[in-house]
Amino acid sequence: MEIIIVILSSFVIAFISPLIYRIFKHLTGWVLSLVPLALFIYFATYLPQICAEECRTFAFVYHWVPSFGIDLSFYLDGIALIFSLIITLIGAFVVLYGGEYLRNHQHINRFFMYIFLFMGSMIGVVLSSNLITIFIFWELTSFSSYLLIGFNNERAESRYAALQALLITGIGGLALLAGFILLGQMGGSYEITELLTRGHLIRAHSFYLPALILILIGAFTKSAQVPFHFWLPSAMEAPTPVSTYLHSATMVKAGVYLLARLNPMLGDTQAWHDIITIAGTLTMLVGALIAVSQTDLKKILAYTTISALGMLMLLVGVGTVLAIKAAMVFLLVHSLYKGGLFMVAGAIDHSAGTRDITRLSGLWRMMPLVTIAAALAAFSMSGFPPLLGFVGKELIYSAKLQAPNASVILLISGIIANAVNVAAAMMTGIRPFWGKTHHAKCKHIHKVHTALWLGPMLMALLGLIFGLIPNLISMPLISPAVSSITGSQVVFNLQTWHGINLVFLFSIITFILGLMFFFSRNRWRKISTYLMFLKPLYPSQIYEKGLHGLLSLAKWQTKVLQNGYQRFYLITIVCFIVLMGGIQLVRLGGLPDSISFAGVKSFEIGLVLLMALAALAAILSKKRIAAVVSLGVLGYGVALIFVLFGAPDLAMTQILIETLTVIIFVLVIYHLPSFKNFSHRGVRIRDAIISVLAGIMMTFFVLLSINLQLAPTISAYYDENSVILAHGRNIVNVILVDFRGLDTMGEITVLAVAAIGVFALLKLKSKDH
Amino acid sequence: MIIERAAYISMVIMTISLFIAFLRLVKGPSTPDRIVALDLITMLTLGMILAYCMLTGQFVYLNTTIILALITFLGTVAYARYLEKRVL
Amino acid sequence: MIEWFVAILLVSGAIFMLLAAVGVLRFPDLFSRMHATTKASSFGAGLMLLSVILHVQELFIILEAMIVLIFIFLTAPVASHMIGRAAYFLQVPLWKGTIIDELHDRYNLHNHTLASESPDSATD
Amino acid sequence: MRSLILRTAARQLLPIFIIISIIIMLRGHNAPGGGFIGGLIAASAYILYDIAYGVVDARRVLRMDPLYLIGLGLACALGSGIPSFLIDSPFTAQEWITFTIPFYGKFAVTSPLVFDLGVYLTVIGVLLTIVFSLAEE
Repeated sequence: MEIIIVILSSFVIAFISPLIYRIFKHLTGWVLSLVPLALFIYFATYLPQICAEECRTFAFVYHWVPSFGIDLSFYLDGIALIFSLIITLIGAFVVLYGGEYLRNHQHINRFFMYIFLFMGSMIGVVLSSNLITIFIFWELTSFSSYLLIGFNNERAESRYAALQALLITGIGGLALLAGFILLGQMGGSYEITELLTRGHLIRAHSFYLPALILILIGAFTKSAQVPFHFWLPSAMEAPTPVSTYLHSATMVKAGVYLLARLNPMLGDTQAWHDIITIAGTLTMLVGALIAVSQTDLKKILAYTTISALGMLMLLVGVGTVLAIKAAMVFLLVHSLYKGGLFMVAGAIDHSAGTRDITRLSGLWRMMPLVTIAAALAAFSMSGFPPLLGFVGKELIYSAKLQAPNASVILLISGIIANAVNVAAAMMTGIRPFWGKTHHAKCKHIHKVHTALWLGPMLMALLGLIFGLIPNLISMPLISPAVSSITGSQVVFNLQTWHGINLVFLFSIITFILGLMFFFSRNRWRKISTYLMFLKPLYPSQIYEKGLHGLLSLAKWQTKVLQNGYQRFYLITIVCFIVLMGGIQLVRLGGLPDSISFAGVKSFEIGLVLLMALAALAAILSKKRIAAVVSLGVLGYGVALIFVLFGAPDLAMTQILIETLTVIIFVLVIYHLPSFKNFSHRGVRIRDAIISVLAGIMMTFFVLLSINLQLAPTISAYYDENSVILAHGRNIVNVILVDFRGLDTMGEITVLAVAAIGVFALLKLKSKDH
Repeated sequence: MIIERAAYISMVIMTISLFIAFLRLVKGPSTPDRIVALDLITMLTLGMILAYCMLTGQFVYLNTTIILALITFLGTVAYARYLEKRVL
Repeated sequence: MIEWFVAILLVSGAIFMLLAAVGVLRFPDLFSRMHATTKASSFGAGLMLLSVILHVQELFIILEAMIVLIFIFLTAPVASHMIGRAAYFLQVPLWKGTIIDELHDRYNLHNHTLASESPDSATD
Repeated sequence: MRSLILRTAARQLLPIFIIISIIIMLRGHNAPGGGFIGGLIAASAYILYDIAYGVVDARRVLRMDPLYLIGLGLACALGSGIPSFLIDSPFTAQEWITFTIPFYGKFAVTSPLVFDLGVYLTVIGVLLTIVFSLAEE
């Protein structure tokens, strides 16, 4: 039961945070960060239960839409726990950091609201065990990321970046929904707990491939894999706390989480391994190569995040127990050091005013504590021995060594990516701090507030502690997570030092390569300028062109269809009906053979003939008033037909309406231009053909419908109980008022709106000019 | 029985006169001619409804004739007003 | 016996309608045509209504028929009067054979006001 | 320009039209008629008056702006649904409260009547709004 409270609590806090801000002003950061801390402790209490041998899980179900089998069901197991711990821990630091970082921003209360909205939806994604609920929270994360990226909305770039992120993750979300529905069809239910047992059924199903591709699109767009990666660097427009939280630690990992969660059902097929591994390696390499040539602190971190995500995807793709273990450890490590480095970058930006690493140097005198935190995080990122990063890297290399196929390529690309990691760590974590401080380059540097360095320091320390004693996290955290993904019971322990062996050799190579990358970074920047000619191929350009293309298509289509010509609308409508009706008529074998003229009386034929003549006269008349008069004759003819076929009500209404139309016509005619023939012969012939066709088609329909007995006529129903139920013998009125009262209500409202429309048009127009 | 046949005959007569009146309406040189013809057509419609009542023996249509008698004069007056206004 | 009488009334009503139609068709100018439409048709309708009244027993139906009769005789003249006025203002051509046009000098063509309306003229 | 004959006719016919329209509206449930047709007749009565006397006098005779009529009509129509709220039946299902007046026999105050009245007033309001605003043009 408490899981619902946990999820709802962050949403509730989100909506009252502006109020809390008004009370606590600058201390809100500290106060509000207690909430995620409390959630962290709450989740930590599950650690002992989760890691016990039988790995008990906790579920809560609330039936939301039973007819579709969608219910808000939540399910806490190993992987859900590790993610929620990361989310809540980093959430606490981010809220604390954000409170200080955006201290004098005028919309800071909105910041808290959006952050908690995001945290709630992120926990929702991680905990829910119904596919549709996952999708809902998934879309909520995209939504809150849109709000957060576009936080300082007065800048055009952040609005553009926010929209770009929303569109791409949105499209991914749609694909994901389609994939989930297919998956639901295959597995028979939307509940993950049930789907877990039906893995073989799903894999053999014909829908398997489309569902897989759709879900992968959803995951890849969210985790910024290669073709869809460009929204992440541009999302750096968001304030740094947002980048720390969403775009490095939690949101972008949702894709990895999803694939890990669906691994028991969809995994272990050739398609699964190939696609994910290829995408992962590609992303890893692309992210790494671009990262080297960047100059902006946050851009470097963004691209290295993309490369790290690629690495995670790759490990999930490989799918062996060792690879999953490496992925989990790396997940934790990456969140810690990347979060720390982002916060450091924020601190530098906040105090030194610039993020351009070429101009930053010798900051250690101004902010010693930040320097220590940055150094620790950087060493963890580059995989220096005592830190958890080293453990992670070792595991990754050993996992790649034992990868079933193409392990050599994986290994090489892994080494390159890690080398770039080392270089990036040097560039962001260490270079800006040592060296002489030349004041000319950066304007005055003011002291860094405690909140700004507390977050990165704690995270870096955690990295160090976990590095030194890995068993702290291996038993309670990593093994249950791995067992829930691979579906088999796995218990193992980690140690920092495996001794000198092949894997350690690779670490040294990586380290040396990294240093080379670092010292040759200027040359890399020149090389990247040469690659400019490839620009049109960049996915961001394709996105750009696609968007413009879509907009221009929409503009063109509206111009064509809505060109303001009333006659054009009529023609399109009539032609469409004639076409559709005609095809259907031909298909159903044309006219019914039995057209009997038995019951028709002579004067009825005469009347109908007269009406036809009147209609013709209305068309051919030279003067507008003559046309109106002949229309009048047509109207009275129709009224007469109503009488001849026993409908006095209708006849009365027809007569009244006929006369009132004449009255309104007369009032309006005075302003209408006289009947100059605007259209030349061709147009008139075309119109004639269309109208004749429509006429013929309509007569066919009427003839067909006479002897077509679709359903027992409803008049029988109204007949016998119009008196009993509604105490009225005049069935027409009884229907109008009682049985279908709501329709009449609608009709008179429509009438009222029409009258107000006319009134507005006439009255307001005459006033202003 | 005689009444049904009489009603039938008058219905036929009325249809013929409808055609004749329509002829005037189409031919009518000036607009007032057309309006006069329309007036006659409405009166003929009224006549036909009456004949039909006699034919079927159901006199529920008399309500329709009341409305017809009252309202058509309104149409003619509206036309007349339009013609006068146009002249000014 | 009464049935015969009702039938004759009905058919004669229809015939009068026919006469009205023929009149409208053949009369030379508008104003003579108006005679036909108003007088002949309302008389025809009157005859038919009379036949209905005679044929029917219930009181309500007779009452309704009477109302229709009254309304016809009430509204038809007003309608044709209005049309005649409008037509005269439009200077619809009179039949060449007309002997006297009494309204001629009382209606001044320029400001389209009838002598009877203008305040100064003595109401004769 | 206004013809005296039309003016007197209009003044005399107005009450007759209104009476007929109310009759038709009231007996709508059993015989041909109903709120809609009643509304049309009443509206045409006032239009006749407008043709004869002009818009200003017509509005004066109506004594109420037609827009209010629309509002009133819609309110009545909605109001007729309220009793069915109390008795928890479908929204526009009609409720019948019948009681007997000594000499008249069974007399039923019905919510369809109120609903019909709503339709009646709305139709009058709609038509008169349109015609009057056109006429004032």
